[in-house]
Amino acid sequence: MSSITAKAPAVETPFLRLARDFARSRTALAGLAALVVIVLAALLARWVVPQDPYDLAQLDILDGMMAPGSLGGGGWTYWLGTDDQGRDMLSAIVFGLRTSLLVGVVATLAALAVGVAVGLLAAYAGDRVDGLVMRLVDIQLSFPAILIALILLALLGKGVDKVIVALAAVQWAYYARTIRGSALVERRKEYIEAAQCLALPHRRIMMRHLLPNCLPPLIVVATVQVAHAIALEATLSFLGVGVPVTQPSLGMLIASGYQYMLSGDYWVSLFPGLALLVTIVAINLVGDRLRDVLNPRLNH
Amino acid sequence: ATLTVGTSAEPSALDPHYHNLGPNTRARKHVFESLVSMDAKMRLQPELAESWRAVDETTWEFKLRKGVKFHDGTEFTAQDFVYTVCRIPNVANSPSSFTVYTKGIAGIEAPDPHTLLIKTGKPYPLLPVELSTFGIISAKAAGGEAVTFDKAGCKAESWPTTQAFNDGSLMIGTGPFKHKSYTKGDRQILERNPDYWGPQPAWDTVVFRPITSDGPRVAALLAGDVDMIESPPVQDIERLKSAPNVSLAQAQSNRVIYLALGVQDTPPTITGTEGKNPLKDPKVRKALSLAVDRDAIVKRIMMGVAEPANQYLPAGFYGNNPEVTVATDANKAKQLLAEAGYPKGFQLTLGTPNDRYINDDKVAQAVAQMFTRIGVQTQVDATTANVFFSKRNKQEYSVFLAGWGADSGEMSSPLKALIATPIKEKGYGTTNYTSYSDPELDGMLDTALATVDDAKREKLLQAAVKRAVDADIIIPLHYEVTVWAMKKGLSYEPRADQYTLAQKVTPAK
Amino acid sequence: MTAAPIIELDGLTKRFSRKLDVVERFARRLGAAIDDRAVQAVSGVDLSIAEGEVVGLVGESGCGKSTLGRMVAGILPPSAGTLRWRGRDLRELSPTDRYHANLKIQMVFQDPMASLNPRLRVADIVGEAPVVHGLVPRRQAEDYVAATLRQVGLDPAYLRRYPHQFSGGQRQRIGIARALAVQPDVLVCDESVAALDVSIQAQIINLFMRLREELSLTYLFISHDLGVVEHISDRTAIMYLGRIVELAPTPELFDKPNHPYAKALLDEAPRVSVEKRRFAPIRGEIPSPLDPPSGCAFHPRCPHAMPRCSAERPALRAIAPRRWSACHLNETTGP
Amino acid sequence: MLVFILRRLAQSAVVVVAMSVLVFAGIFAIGNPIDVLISPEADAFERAAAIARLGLDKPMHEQFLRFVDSALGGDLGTSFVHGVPALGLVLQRFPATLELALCAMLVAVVLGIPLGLWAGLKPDSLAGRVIMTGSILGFSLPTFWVGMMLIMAFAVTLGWLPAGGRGETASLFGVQWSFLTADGLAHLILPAVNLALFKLSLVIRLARAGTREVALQDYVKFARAKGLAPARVVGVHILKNIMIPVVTVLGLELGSVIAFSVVTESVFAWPGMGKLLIDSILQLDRPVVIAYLLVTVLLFVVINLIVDLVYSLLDPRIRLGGGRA
Amino acid sequence: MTEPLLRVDGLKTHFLTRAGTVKAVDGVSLRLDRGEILGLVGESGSGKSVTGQSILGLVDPPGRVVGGRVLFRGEDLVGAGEKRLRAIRGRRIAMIFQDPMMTLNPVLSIGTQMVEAVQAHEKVSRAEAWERSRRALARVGIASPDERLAAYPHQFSGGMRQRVAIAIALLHSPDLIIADEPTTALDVTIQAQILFEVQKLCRETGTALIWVTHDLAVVSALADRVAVMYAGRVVETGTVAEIIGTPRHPYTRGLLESVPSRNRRGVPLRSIPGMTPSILDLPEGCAFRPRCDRSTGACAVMPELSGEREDRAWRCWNPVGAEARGDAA
Ligand SMILES: Nc1ncnc2c1ncn2[C@@H]1O[C@H](COP(=O)(O)OP(=O)(O)OP(=O)(O)O)[C@@H](O)[C@H]1O
Ligand SMILES: Nc1ncnc2c1ncn2[C@@H]1O[C@H](COP(=O)(O)OP(=O)(O)OP(=O)(O)O)[C@@H](O)[C@H]1O
Ligand SMILES: [Mg+2]
Ligand SMILES: [Mg+2]
Repeated sequence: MSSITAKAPAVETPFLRLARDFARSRTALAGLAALVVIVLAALLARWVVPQDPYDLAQLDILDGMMAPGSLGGGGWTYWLGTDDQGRDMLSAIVFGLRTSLLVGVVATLAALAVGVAVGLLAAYAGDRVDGLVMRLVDIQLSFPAILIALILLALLGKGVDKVIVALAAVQWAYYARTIRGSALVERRKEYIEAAQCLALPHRRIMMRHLLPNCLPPLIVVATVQVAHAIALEATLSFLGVGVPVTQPSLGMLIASGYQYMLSGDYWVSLFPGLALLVTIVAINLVGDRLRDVLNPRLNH
Repeated sequence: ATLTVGTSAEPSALDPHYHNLGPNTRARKHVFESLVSMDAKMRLQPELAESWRAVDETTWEFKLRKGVKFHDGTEFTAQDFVYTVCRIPNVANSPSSFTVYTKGIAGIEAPDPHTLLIKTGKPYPLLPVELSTFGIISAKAAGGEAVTFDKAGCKAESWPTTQAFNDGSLMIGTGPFKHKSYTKGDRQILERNPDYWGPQPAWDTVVFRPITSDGPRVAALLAGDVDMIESPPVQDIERLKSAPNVSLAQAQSNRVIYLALGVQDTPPTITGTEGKNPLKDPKVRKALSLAVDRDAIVKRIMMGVAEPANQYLPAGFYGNNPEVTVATDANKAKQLLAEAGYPKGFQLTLGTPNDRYINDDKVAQAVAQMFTRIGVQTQVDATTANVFFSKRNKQEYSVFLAGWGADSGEMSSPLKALIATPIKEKGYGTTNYTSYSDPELDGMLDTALATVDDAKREKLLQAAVKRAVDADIIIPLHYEVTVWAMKKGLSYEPRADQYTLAQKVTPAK
Repeated sequence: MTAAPIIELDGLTKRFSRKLDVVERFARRLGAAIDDRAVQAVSGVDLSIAEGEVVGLVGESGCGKSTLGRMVAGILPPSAGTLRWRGRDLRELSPTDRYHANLKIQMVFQDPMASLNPRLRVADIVGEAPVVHGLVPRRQAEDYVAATLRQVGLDPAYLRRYPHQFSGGQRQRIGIARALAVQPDVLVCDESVAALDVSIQAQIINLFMRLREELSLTYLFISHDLGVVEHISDRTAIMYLGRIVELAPTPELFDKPNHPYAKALLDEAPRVSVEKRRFAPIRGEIPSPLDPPSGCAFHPRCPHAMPRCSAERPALRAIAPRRWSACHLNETTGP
Repeated sequence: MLVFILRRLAQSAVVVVAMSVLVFAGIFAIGNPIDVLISPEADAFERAAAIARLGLDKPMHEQFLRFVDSALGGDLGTSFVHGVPALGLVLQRFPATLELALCAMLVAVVLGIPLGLWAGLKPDSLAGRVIMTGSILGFSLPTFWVGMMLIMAFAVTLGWLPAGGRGETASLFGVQWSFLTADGLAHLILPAVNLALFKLSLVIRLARAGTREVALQDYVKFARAKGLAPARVVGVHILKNIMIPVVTVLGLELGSVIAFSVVTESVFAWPGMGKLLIDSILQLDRPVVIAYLLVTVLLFVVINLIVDLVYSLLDPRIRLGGGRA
Repeated sequence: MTEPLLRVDGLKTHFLTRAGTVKAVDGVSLRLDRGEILGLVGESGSGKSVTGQSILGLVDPPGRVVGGRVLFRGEDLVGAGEKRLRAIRGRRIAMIFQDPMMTLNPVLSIGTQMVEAVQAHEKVSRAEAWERSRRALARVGIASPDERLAAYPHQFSGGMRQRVAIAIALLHSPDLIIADEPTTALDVTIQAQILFEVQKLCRETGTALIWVTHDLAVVSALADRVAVMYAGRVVETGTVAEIIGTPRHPYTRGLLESVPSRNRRGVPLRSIPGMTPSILDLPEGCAFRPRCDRSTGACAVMPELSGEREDRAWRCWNPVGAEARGDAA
């Protein structure tokens, strides 16, 4: 009985298993592929598009409002047309994507970091700390994000950094609550008791045992929240608070192109809109699939 | 017949004295009239006063129209004017009252119910113009038959509240329309005043609907929800022109869009100059003015619906100086910069509102492009008007873009407000946030504003505007053009003061 | 008994209560029926365990077995009472000593899946604590873990695997290896075989017995399965609603239970036998610890209940050498 | 329940206090409302007079104390811009927003639950996949962009529906409502759909997730083992269980619908509270912003109480549980 | 021999999962006479529950009955339409599940859940259905049934809930009750109460019972006959006395020997080595082969179920006691 014979299945890390499960959905794979392309394009923006739309010296209003496919003064073709400032829409979209993604990702990460720290602490410390923190979270959550963001941004002024701060400020509570929820569940599991019984330091239990087991659902939430943050930034830019006009995000591009919708110069708003749409859908597809893959209840 | 108008902004209140603001005045002009009014070209016209003249340097005599009835049937008399002037400083919570226009009045006498003798403290040529800004309310309806004018403040038991106008109870004027109903944020409904003294308007009912977003406003017209709209966005004008059942009316407005260059000792938004303010150097200012291609802006950003400006009021307005010109020459600009010791330029942040003037932030971006091209790397700080005006008023911009509409329709208005040295007592420099001061120019204004003779005054103003433009402190960009779009079959004489007046809208002959 | 017992519990009590927050206190002022809802999970348990002994703890769901086990293992602090480790009150020990004492008592859990961190490899699950506590240098951790795994009958080749790649029985072995890795003297086994199939259960029970021999371990063996307890333990304690109602050497207890509850429990447990039998259940339900009956907690269900039983709680008394029981009947019939 | 109400009230009080401080400080920091409000022709005297009239010359803490003082007396101040009591201004706009939000919710629930049930019962069917993909789309589209597209499509290109505004209203309980007239209803459709889209996706997802989970429960199998018809199993046993999370989330979301109506109202020129808020923020009309916040917070409290009542109707475990933590 | 009440013939239920086809039930045959109690025992995952659910066509996708017959009073339920099955479920064959916390819908009152069960099969008024429910509750020993009917499941203890489930099963006096480990989650004393009620009811009503469990002790005390399952197949069947007294399959014997109370105190238990195989990759031939101490080359071929009688059979090439016939193991 001391030797237990069983065919040893190939060592399979949870990550590999996840990847395999993930790949089973073709839509999700398509989403992932789109996302990779988008992220790469955004990262390599300077090299993939002809113009730096944030550099005013490269713009010429005489090239403004050209229809897609027009030949511009710079000698290259504006495949997606130009806006009123003579920005090549393709370049503007890629750079706008970069700004939007940056805002979405950084804001989400910041909110995640704060939320995780607070939520984990609340769950692990319990009692008073928990009560206090959670009341705070409740209060924050009982107020719609867009209003708080609106007021905060009106306060903070314009700028990518400020948008990030505002979005992080409205999102952290959400993570705090989510992670507290799962941490409370996990904390009751026996492996945490086992760790306590082994007299492991609290910090270690929190970081090495509790956190990794609470994180997966949060990662799903976070991916979806990135999409949300991007949409929210777009909305805020649309409402006139948000990023600076000379460094337009996708939302800003849509908003400034909005006025050309009716006049038939559709490209100024439509293409950024489609780019935003594809980005958000891709993120959501990936997030959705992750949710399914990570949900143990539906897994077997 | 009913006329439905989609307006671009809503009055903040129906009280004619509550808020000195375009939409409020537009709403007021349908129900309440003033002694004097302006026509579409902003020339003075008799309204409740049939005629007026300056008796001496400081006394004006107004002959009032006889037989004019308020909507409640009482007759209009001099007392109504007295009461109105008395009430104006006594509007509770008014964020911006009309006292600017009444405080020149030192005394009022009414030798008979249809004659007014108005005294001013000093010579005051603009008095008739200023009397055109506010509407006259019924003293009787407000219980003010006994109120008498007192420079230090009139006495009355109580003054009508703004609420009383909003709920319609005091909406009793002499105008061509009677107020019928008002739902804030949604619509104001007016009815023809059958007893109106002047020509009867063509409409039995007029509905004003605020549709503040540009797109929906145009869409509402195209969809036939409204018959007429104010200020369709410039980019839609081509489309509207080609629409089969829409006609347009457009006129140059009294509003100039300008760049203001600050000459503070330490420039708030200029870097790369070791703390010095390059704008103190007239050459640099000239260079910036030369850098701006006004035609390009008008053509590309304003879609041709604007006119390049070379001074602060377009030709045809009182005080416009045909000899003043501005030029565009990027090479010259670069050369001037080099001469001034900035061959590599410097960095500059240009402040602009993004929701105040037509395409304001886009114009600013275009200007930034042009500045950048001569070597002055320019960032644009576009914010909502609330933030922008607060920052600007604290002089937090070295260069900003703004606009000025001369309500009086004459050149003294922009000169006095934008470039004259701020002097509280004279009301000079109220909007001068550049720290610029030119005592000689102030002197020229002083003289002009004390000259009651119109022809003489115009000459003086023309000289002053030349001096002002040449200083390149307030660089004119373009004059906005006001556009109305309406169903085919309607016609409207476009107005320089931008008001949409239903009584002037007529079904085409 | 000769040497000082390795563990001694003296009036050990655990109460779970939730403090009311401001709002709730205010609401109570307003007359809302809100109580603090204290659960007395374990009340005044006295028990001593000798070195090398296996004490079984039996009782029905919710009677406080796990809570008691957790207090012994140092996971839960007691609300009252003392816990002595080799004769010394744990609270009086210096922090380092206390921490060493805590390490010496380890626990093996019920759910083989939930008790293993799903995101750690076996090597880390078993090796983490010894390395953190400096029992083995990090570099030798792998060998140490391999040796421990071998001890519990697992192939060290599994070192790099994750818990989900094991069967239930193997997972339980990993759990045991984790406990053994810090070289404990006492194992608290809380339903450690309850989740396993009969055939696997037997393997694990054998493993426990072998380890006891090899490592001279002491066990507090918690189970609701009477057969298992009977098989493995030297002495057995029967708990009902937070209290020990009977404590005796296992053979004697199973032969001739004294407390009526112990009797009912032993009678009603089905045994594998060839005959069909008729069940004749004790009436009533297990009361809630939120709202325990007065006096003897068993009196509402006891066939021998007397008026006294509902008024006065019987104390746990010696009724024979090494036998204790908490029942008023013992007094009327004499010791 | 009492505890719950008290806790909500306490929380809301904190929200109101915190938000008013924030708004006070915020608007103080953004700028002086007078800079926006005053006529450009006004001179320095008139400026000073206006500032004094609005009480803006006092230091911030003093303004705040004055506000608190009168707020406790029920007066939230007078709008800087409109010169009328701020609360009245907000309340007057309230029905329009409420109408819009409720319509949107209705659309979301009426369409979302059946679709979600379907997708949950047949997760692998084509319809199920289409519904889910559709819901991701609905989830992803930014509200304002959808609004624009709706206007483009249905108002401008097709000309079926009006582009904006509230249309004709009729009075009920002394309040003007759009849904009572055909014209009003036509005006209501596009904004309501616009606002509903996101919630619709949310409801679909909630309902689907709930259904998938509930369908696996033993009690569903037990219900089938009793010989119940599928209609009863789905319509009673599953539906009632999934309604619990749906109702909870929808309750919370009604708040966000009202908040998001800010966007929809801007796009569709819908004269509701949201538009008023945006305008007021833009004009630094502090009393109105605060009154808006107060009204919304109160509204949230009421909604939450209602949700809780519904909740306890749906879930007996809550009903008798006394105070809920 | 008369036609039995239920006859399961070569039943196969497979789950088509991502990882492959799970042959959860792979050729199970059972028979059950009226009034008889059959214990179905086996380790976790051996297919007991799936067998029970397959009889009533209650297997959820991705599971599907892929072969065999379920003859209930001569009618094959495998081919029967959903409508026909619905008429049988709850009325002729009732089912009770393992977890009493989960079998009752938490948001519906007990009364609702009982009344709907009555009305699903009979057109009776609500009042009458209510009355029937009251009587059913009384029969399983629940006092003040009116109050109880208005209550919700969370207001009941586990044992009470299980009794409610039994009462629901009794509503239509079914011919057969399939009870899937109904006492596993309960405490000893509560389990005894349930077993007591069930025994009494079967005696009184003559309802046949399939009692699914992994607890040999319960089966031995309750059942008439036992079927032992291993990896989706019945490996041995017989009367309780035969199974407990003279097990023929090595697995059955191993199970019995692993039970602690049948061993001497403190002596190592005789245990079955190895672990329960994954149903996804079973060895060729006899699934028990790798753990069996009696396996021979012959075991590479799946043995048939054979024995003395139809209801005393085993699936083994080298049955226990084959060397010395008649000798009890
Ligand atoms: N953290 C806790 N908070 C509140 N009550 C608790 C807590 N832990 C346990 N209890 C309560 O204490 C009582 C005893 O619980 P315990 O887990 O010790 O019982 P047990 O005998 O181990 O039961 P089981 O056999 O079900 O494992 C139970 O009523 C339980 O509800
Ligand atoms: N929905 C499903 N999908 C895939 N496999 C399943 C499903 N349901 C059951 N199985 C598999 O079928 C096999 C038999 O399961 P079943 O539930 O019948 O076992 P059991 O004997 O009742 O076990 P237990 O004693 O744990 O209840 C198991 O291997 C299980 O993994
Ligand atoms: Mg326990
Ligand atoms: Mg089962």
